[in-house]
Parts: sequence; structure tokens; C-alpha cells
Amino acid sequence: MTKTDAILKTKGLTKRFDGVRAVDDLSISIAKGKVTSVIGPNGSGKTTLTNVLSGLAEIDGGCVVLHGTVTLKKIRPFDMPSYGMARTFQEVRLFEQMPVIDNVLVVLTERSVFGALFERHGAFHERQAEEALKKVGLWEKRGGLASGLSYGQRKLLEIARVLAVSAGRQMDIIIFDEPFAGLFPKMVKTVSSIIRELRDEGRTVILIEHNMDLIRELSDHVIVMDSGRFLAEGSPAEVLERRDVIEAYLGE
Amino acid sequence: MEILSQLILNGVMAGALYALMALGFNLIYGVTRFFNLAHGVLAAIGGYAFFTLSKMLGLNIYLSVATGVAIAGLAGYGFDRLVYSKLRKRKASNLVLLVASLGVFTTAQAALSIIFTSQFQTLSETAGQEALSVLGGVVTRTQVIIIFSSLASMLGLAALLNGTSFGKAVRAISDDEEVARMVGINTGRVTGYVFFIGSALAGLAGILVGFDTGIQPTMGMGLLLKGVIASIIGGVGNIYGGVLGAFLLGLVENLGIWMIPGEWKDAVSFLLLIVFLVFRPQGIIKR
Amino acid sequence: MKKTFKALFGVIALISLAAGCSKSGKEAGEANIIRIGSVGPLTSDLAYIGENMKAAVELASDEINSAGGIKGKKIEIIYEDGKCDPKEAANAANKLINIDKVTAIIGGLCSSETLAMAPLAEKSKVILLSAGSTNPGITNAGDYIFRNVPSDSFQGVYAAKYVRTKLNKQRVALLKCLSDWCLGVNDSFKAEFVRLGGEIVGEEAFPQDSRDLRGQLVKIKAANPELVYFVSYTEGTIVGLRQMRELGVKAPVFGADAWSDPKIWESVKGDGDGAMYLEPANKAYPEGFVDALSKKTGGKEINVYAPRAYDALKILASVMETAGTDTVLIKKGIYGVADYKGIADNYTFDANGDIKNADYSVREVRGGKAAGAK
Amino acid sequence: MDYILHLATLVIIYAILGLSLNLVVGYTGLLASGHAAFYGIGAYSTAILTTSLGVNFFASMAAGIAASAGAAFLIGAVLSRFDGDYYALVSLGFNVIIYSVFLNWHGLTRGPLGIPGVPRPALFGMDFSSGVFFLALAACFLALTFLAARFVARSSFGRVLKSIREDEKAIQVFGYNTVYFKLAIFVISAGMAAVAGSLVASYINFVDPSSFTVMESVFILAIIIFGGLSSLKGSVIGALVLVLLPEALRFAGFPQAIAAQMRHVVYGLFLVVLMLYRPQGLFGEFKL
Repeated sequence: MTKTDAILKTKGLTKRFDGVRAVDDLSISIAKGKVTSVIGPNGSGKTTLTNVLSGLAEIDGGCVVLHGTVTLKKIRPFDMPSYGMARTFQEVRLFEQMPVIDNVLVVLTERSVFGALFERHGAFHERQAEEALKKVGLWEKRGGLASGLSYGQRKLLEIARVLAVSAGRQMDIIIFDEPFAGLFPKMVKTVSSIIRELRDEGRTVILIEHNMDLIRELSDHVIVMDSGRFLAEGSPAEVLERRDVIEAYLGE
Repeated sequence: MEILSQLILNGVMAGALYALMALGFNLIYGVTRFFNLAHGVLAAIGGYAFFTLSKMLGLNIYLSVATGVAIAGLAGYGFDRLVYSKLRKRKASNLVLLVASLGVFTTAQAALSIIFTSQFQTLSETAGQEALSVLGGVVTRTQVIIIFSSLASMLGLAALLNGTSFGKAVRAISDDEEVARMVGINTGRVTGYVFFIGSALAGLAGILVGFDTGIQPTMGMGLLLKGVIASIIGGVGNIYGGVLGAFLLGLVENLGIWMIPGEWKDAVSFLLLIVFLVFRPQGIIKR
Repeated sequence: MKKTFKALFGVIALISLAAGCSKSGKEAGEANIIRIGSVGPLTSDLAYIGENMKAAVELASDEINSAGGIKGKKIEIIYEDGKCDPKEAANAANKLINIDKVTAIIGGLCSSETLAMAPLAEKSKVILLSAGSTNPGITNAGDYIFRNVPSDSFQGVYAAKYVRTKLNKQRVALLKCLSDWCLGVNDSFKAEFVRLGGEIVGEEAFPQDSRDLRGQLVKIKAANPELVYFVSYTEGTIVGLRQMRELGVKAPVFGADAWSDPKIWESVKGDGDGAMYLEPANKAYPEGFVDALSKKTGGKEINVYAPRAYDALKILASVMETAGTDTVLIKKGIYGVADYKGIADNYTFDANGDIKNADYSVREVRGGKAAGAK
Repeated sequence: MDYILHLATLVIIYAILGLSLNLVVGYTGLLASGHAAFYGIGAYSTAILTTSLGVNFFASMAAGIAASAGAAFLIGAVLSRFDGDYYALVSLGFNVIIYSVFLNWHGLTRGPLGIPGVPRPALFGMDFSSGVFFLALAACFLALTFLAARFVARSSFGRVLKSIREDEKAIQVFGYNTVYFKLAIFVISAGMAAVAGSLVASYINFVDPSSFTVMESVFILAIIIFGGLSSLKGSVIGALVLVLLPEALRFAGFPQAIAAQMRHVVYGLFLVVLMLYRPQGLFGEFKL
């Protein structure tokens, strides 16, 4: 991988919680147009990394470099889309007391206050929402409240939300935080085909995952974290064979 | 210079009362995570319980104080059993609890007015109190009692929380109720006790206010707001922070009116709250 | 949207029906009753005053009825809560005027209540007689609007003259509660006192429901006045006098007529000694009145407005003895009232419906009891 | 009949307040408990401008809306950083401060003396001083407020508000700077409340600080909680029921001595029972 290929890099990225370094001096780079899995045992800082990248947790040290040109020391959550990033959440965060379709429509609208105030949804938006919901198989459920969905369906709705926003606005980097956890096999298939499709469209996917089979199957590149630090990287085949990685997983 | 030391003394005295309110409020907030607005009316309940026992039934003054405090505690415990515990069981949001406690507040305050009329009553028998000179200012015996009971309550509560298994349970629930339940703590019962203790402290505050100035069914709202502000600027859910916040509030309020007219006192306390929320939202001591 | 309006009209129709029924029911069987409304704060911060006034009105109506009523008709008082809030008072007056068809309304206490009710009473030609609203704005509120409580200016001016010339005080501090009455009395005192060459060395106010005046008092003490002019209701006075003693404010205290409430002097005991205040000329309340009112309220409190509320109903009744229930005649009758000897004052109404003069005497507290000043 | 007209007018005024507050509490999920402050700013603007400067009622209402929105903008800049209990408390604190201003800024508001003699509106020779006409005028303003609220609620903006209510962080990640949205709806809502304030000042002909206390804010809050959060219809029905309930209780025949306090007992129990058994209110789609 050459330097110009990196769409997202972190340099010495650090995040502390009450003195504990959840992300510790982390320098990694994510290749453009590939699926990169970030793996590591529980508490290794993967989710903190996604939160830092999406502005939900403040950066305590280091920086993030996007597209090789933009250097960020502070990320505000609502700036994410303008950097071409979208994400899902590990613990599902839907707009519970809103209809399923509104959960998708809401991310398609004007970002400015005045724009949104005078905007009504056109057929255009609804087509996008329909497309995204059909892709995850929730179109039939569009009228019901999000809180009425099953666990798996809720995860799918989150993914549909990300699909809709990335279809409309050219999102280059999409972060999936444990999208497969708790899904039925059929749903797993849907999600993995969505991830492949995204890559085939030329988008960069960052995947946080535990399931080794899925990691082998989907990822082009794997980064291993342990205790907030960088441990190893490489192709799935070589990384998953490494002794130190296995040890990290099993615990010392 | 005399004016300054007197204002500081006044601030400390006011702070001691706010601290009693903040202690109970914070204790309850710590385990339930909701703003219990009914906390104010419990001060009035305590005051009136004492008034009934001591002035109307002629009971011994110490016995009356103890019983009055216990009655306020029981009332708080009762509100928890009848209303809040049911809501918590249903996992209602804390805004629901807030609104429910507002309903409790309104009902209980109106009930007090029906039973005791809206008249203002003074509890103190001793008129013409000799004031003691302290540091260039003066304080009354009642005020000395107030500050000592306030300090005693703080120390007692601190000892209870740090030295007993009950205290451990309370702290466990404050940290994480789910986990506390999993390790076998009967969270419902502990919360009940916490309501009793917190409300008893409010009742004590009500009785002391009665001695210092007097009681009225509507006295609760003012005390509550001061207690809440003290808790927040001190660090909500942290009883030590609440005490610090209470004294800070008392001092700022009293020193504030040195420079500006006294009628702005309430505005000053809320301004202090807003300043804190903007610049230090976690309060003096983070929980 | 449609449903909403349907529901709205449905409920309104229901209430009209209920109101209509109760009205016709009342008119049919009760021709021998004269209805009079009474509005004052029965809840809210000032409820303790409102309750007291209500008891006084009750006492007056009991006395009138047991003496045979007015021209053989009994009077029935309907009490409504004005909450010291203009909107609530307007609600109450609307209900009294339109549903109960009252001839007159005694009230309100707060000027806000009276000012909100005045346009309604004026329009429906219902007598409005306030025993507690001292706001100067009421003077011109309408033909049917009366009050048997002096406008703020009288006693402030009287007190200022007394303090300046009789007591010969030069440097005075002011302490007042934040109500229309306190402000009115205070401001007229201040104007007159300054006109007479006196000096105001400090002025502090406190919210009407505040029970901790220590901050204000510390500042007053530091101003080192020769006298403190202290305008407040019973509660503020009790805590204020006590806290003055605690803080060592040595200057003598001069108060307003609200201090004729014996509860103050019983509560503060020795702390009140030396205090002076104004009382309407030589009017110590008759002993029987205090006892009878205490029986009604279950307490000893008599605030300054209760006797006036009692007088208000008595004045109304005496006018109705000749005028009947025709409000135009009653109105004329009240304008003609001259030197009526009530228990709180001697009343003569002027062309604006205010009482004409107010004569005061100064009382001084000694040994926990008020007596005429030397 | 006048009594009915009077009650209908009050219902309408509170319906306007309910609608405006529901945009913040029901749609955006922020427990704003200082709404009486904006109601009061509207009322005082009309009272001051019409009595001392002789300004036309409608112009004074416009000025009231501007003043209220301006105040909301300033406090909202602070407030929008919070949510939950803190939002409730800071907005309540703001109410206390504004109340102190009404009470203590004698030069402007005449303090506790209040401002009497606020005129009824007149426009192009049309005089709204009679009860029926004033009711019609108030109804027009209610209709306008309702349409405006519906416009906001049905726009994309309204949907974003709901998503803020549900999960503010999650919607931020999709590119919405939620602070601006919270601020905007707060300002809009304050402007609407000022309309109700202007109406009440002119209708009662008198303004004083006692009408704009924290308890008044709580009452408005109770209206929308009862009627239903994020239901515009609910706001109107809530105002209808809660304004008329105490009036109905006047006829309920409680013993005279305790009637007034009994109304408070009933009203308090109402809130408790509602929270226990139907926290979304009558028509609400959103549970607190």
C-alpha cells in the first residue's frame, strides 16, 4: 500500500477516560476503497476509536488526517458528513418514537435550520428512502415505530440509515461498528452483501467485528488493537495466524 | 468592616440550611437520578409535624423534633412507595418522575394548607434572644443550633455512607443500579431507606427554619430551589459537593446584596446557577 | 383539526347548559336571597390575609342575617379565589356576575385583582367594593368601583410629618416589602419626608414572601439611621423586628397601619418594644369583634384588612336597607355615605369612590402591648 | 353567556401557549419550564407600548414577539447546550430572573403596582372591545399559531427536532448541528408565547408580575402533558380541559373553607395519576 492510497490516517491519536488511555498513541492508516477490519479483544479501544473519529469523544492527543490533506485535532460530530464519513452504532441508536421511514428520511434533508424549515420531502427523497429500506428488507415495516422492531431489524434499520445518507451525499468512509452482532444468518448475508457492494462502488469501509469467519470473508486488510494500542496489521490470512494476536485475544 | 463580617456570617447561616436541603436532595438524586421536586414540601411537613406535636399537643421539645423529623422521613418514604417506585419499575424516564413529583408537591402543599390554614407560624418561644458576638458580627442561639445540626447531619451522613454496609449499597446503586442488583443488593429497599433519610433531613431543615423565622405551607418551594441550586453548583449527586455548593450559594447571595438591592436575591442565586452551568456544568466536585 | 373544534364546541355547550341550569334553578326558588360575591386570595402566598378577610365577611354576614337580613331578605356570600392574580380574579368575577348574578362584590385584596375585575363590574353595573386595594389607579377605575381603604398616600404623608416634625428625626432608612401597598405607602412617605427636609440614608426592599431580611438589615444598620420606617404585613414585620434585635439595629422603628394586628406583638414579645405605628384614628378594635373573628379563623390573627372587609359588607348592607337591590341606587347610596362609623375607620366617600379623609393616631409598643403614643 | 365567552377566550390564550410550548417540549423533547417568562414579555410589551406610547395593539404585539424572540435567542444560546433535567432547571431559573425583572424594574414595569388600563385592540376603525369580537380575534390568532406550528411540525425541520428528542448524538453524526435547531425552535416558540401574552394583557386590561411566575409555567407544562406531547390537537384539548376544570370545580360543591385548596389537590393528583397511568397524555405520541 502506498501513502497516497490512505484515505484516513491517525497520528499518535490518544483518548483518556479518567486517566485510563482507551486509545493510546495510535497511528494507523486506512486504505481507500478497501474494507479494513479493526479487531481486538473487548476493551481494546475499538469503539472508542470510532467515537473519536465521529466526534462523539474529544481527541486528547494526536490528530486525524483525512484524504491526505485535512488535518483534524478536533472533530465535531456534525462535521462528519462534510468529511465524507457515516457510521452505525454498536449499541443501536435509532429514533425510537418515530416511524421507520422517518428514521431514514430525517438524514436526507437540509442540514441548515432555514433550509430544513422550508423543505418538504419530495418524491426524490422518498425514492432514496425506499431504496435503502428495500435493500435491508424493512420496506414493509416503514409505517410502524422504530421501537416496534426486533433487535435484528433495528440493526438493519441503522444500516439503512447509513446507506441512505451515503447514497445521497457521496460518503467515502463508512464505519460499521459490530453490524453482525445478534443477527440471524439470513440478515448476516444481507449485511455482508451490502458491505461488498459499498466497496465495489469504491467506498472505504471500516469494520469493527469479532466474528473471524466474517472478517476473513469480507476484509481486505486487518488492523489489530490491544489496550488502546496498535498491535499488528496485514491481510486477514497473515494477521489472524500471528501468535501475538492470538495471545491478545486469549488473554495473557 | 463590620458589615462584611456580618454578611459573611449571614451567608454561612443561610448556607447551613441550604446544605441540609442539598444533602437529602443529593442523596436521593444519587440513587434515583431524578429531580425530586417534592423534596421541598417535606420541609414543610417536618415543620408542621413539629408544630402540631410541640405547640398543639404540648409534647417535649426534643421528642417533638425527633418525631417531626421521623414523620417527614415517613412521608418521603410513602411518596416513594406510592408513586416513584412504581414509575421506576416501569422504567419511566426521569422527566416523568420530575412531573410526578411536581404533582406530589402541589397536592401535599394544598393538603397542608387545608389542615393548618395558610397562616404563618413561628416555632421559637424565646423572644429577645441574646445575640452572641462572633468575629465582629452577631449570631443568635438558634443559628448556632442550626449550624451545629447541619454539620452533625453532614458528618452523620458521611459516616453512614462510608462506614456501613448500607452506605456501600447506596454507593453501589449510585454507581450503577443494574450492577448493584446483580450483586444481590435489594435496590428497592435501599432506595426506600434513602428516601426516608433524605426526607428526614428535609424535615429537620423545615423545623430549623421554623425556629429561625417561621413556617408556612408554601415555604417548600423556596427551600427546594435553593437546595437544588446548591446541589448543582456543588456537583449533583455528590453529597460533599452539595454542602460546598450550599455554603457558596449562601455566601454569594448574602454578599451579592451588599452591592445590589436586596430584592434581587433570588435572581442572584439563579444567575450563579447559570454561570456555573455555562462554565463548570459538572459542579465544584465531579461525582 | 375538525374533531378538535367539535370537541371544543361540545364542551362549551355542556358548560353553558350546566351554567344555564344552575342559574334558572337559583332564580326560581330563592327570591328571598341577596347574593354578594367575595373575591380575595384563598390560595397562593397571600392566602393568609385572604382567609382572614373571608372570615370577617362571614362574621358580618352572620350578624346581618341573624338581625333579620336586609329588608327581610337574607344575604348569601359566594367566596371565590382571586389568587392575587388578575386573570384568576377576572375568572371569579365573571362567574359571580354572570352565573351567580351577584349584586355586589367585596374585593379584591390585591390591586391586581380589583383592577382586573373593575371593567367587568362596570360593564355589568355590579358594585365592586374593595377593602384592601390601595393602588392609586383604582381611583378612576369606574363609577361602580369603590374602596373603603384609604389610597396609599394618606398614611405615608401623615407618618412623614410625624417623624419629621414631632419626633424630629433627620436621617431615616426605609424598609419595605414588594407589594403595591408597601410601595405606595413607602413612596408617599419618602416624598413627603424629603419635602420636609429629611434625608433618606438607605432604602431596602424584600419580596413579600421573604422571611430572611438579615441582608437588608445589615445594610440598614451600616447606614446608621436615626429611625427605620418599616412598611410590611404581619409576617414580614414579625421576622423583621426580631432580626433587627438580633443584628443590633438600635434605631427606633416606625410602621404602617398593618401593625395593628395583635399577633405581631404577641409573637415578637419584647423585641417590639419601642416600635411605633399608625392606626386609623382612635380605633382599637372592639373586644367582641376580635373574639368573634378569632372564633371563625381558629387563630388570634387580625390583619389590617379584615376589619375593613367586615366594614365593607356592613356599609353595603346599610345602603341596601334603603336602596334595595337596584345597583344604580346602591351606587348612588354609597356615594352619599358620610361619616359612617365602622370598626376600622369613619368612612366618607368622595366622587371617585375613594374614602375622603383618613385620620390617624400614633401607637407605641411597650411591654409587648400597643398603646397611644405620648 | 359572558362567562362562557370569557372562558373560551382564556382557553384560546392557553391553547396558543400550549401549542408553542409543545414545539419545544413535545417535539424536541426539552423540558422548558420557563415559558411564562416569554408570555410575560409579550404581555408587558403590549401593556407598556399601548399605555405609555399609545402604540397600536397589533404593532405592540409585533414588538412583543420581537422582544420575546430576542430574549429567547440570548438565553437559548446558553440553554441549547443542555438537555434533560438541566434544561428544565436553567429555563426555570430564567423564569425566576425575568420575574424578578418584572417585579423590580420599577421604571419600566411599575413593579408590583402593575400596569392598568391596557386598551383593547382597534384596527381600521374596527373595535374589538366587546367580548365576542375579542374572542373572534383571539380565535384568529389561535388558528394562525396552529397553522404555524403545523407548518413547523410537518417540515423537515420538525422531523429533525423529533430525532433530537430521540437521540441527539445520533442525529448529530448525520451532520446536523443540533444546537442551532434547538435554538431556532426555542426562539420560534417564545415568539408564539408572546402572542398569547399580548392577547391576555389587552383582554384583562391589566398586567402585573404575579401572572408570570414559575407556577404559571408549570401550569402551561401541565396543559401539554395532559393533552399529549407532540400532538398539536392535544395542546388545544389540554388547554380546554385544564382551564375549564378549575371552573367546573367551582360548581363541584366542596365546602367553602377548603374549596380553593381542593382545586390544587385535584390538579396535583391529576399530574401524578397521569404520570402513573398515561404518561403520553390524552393524544400524545411521545412519552417523556
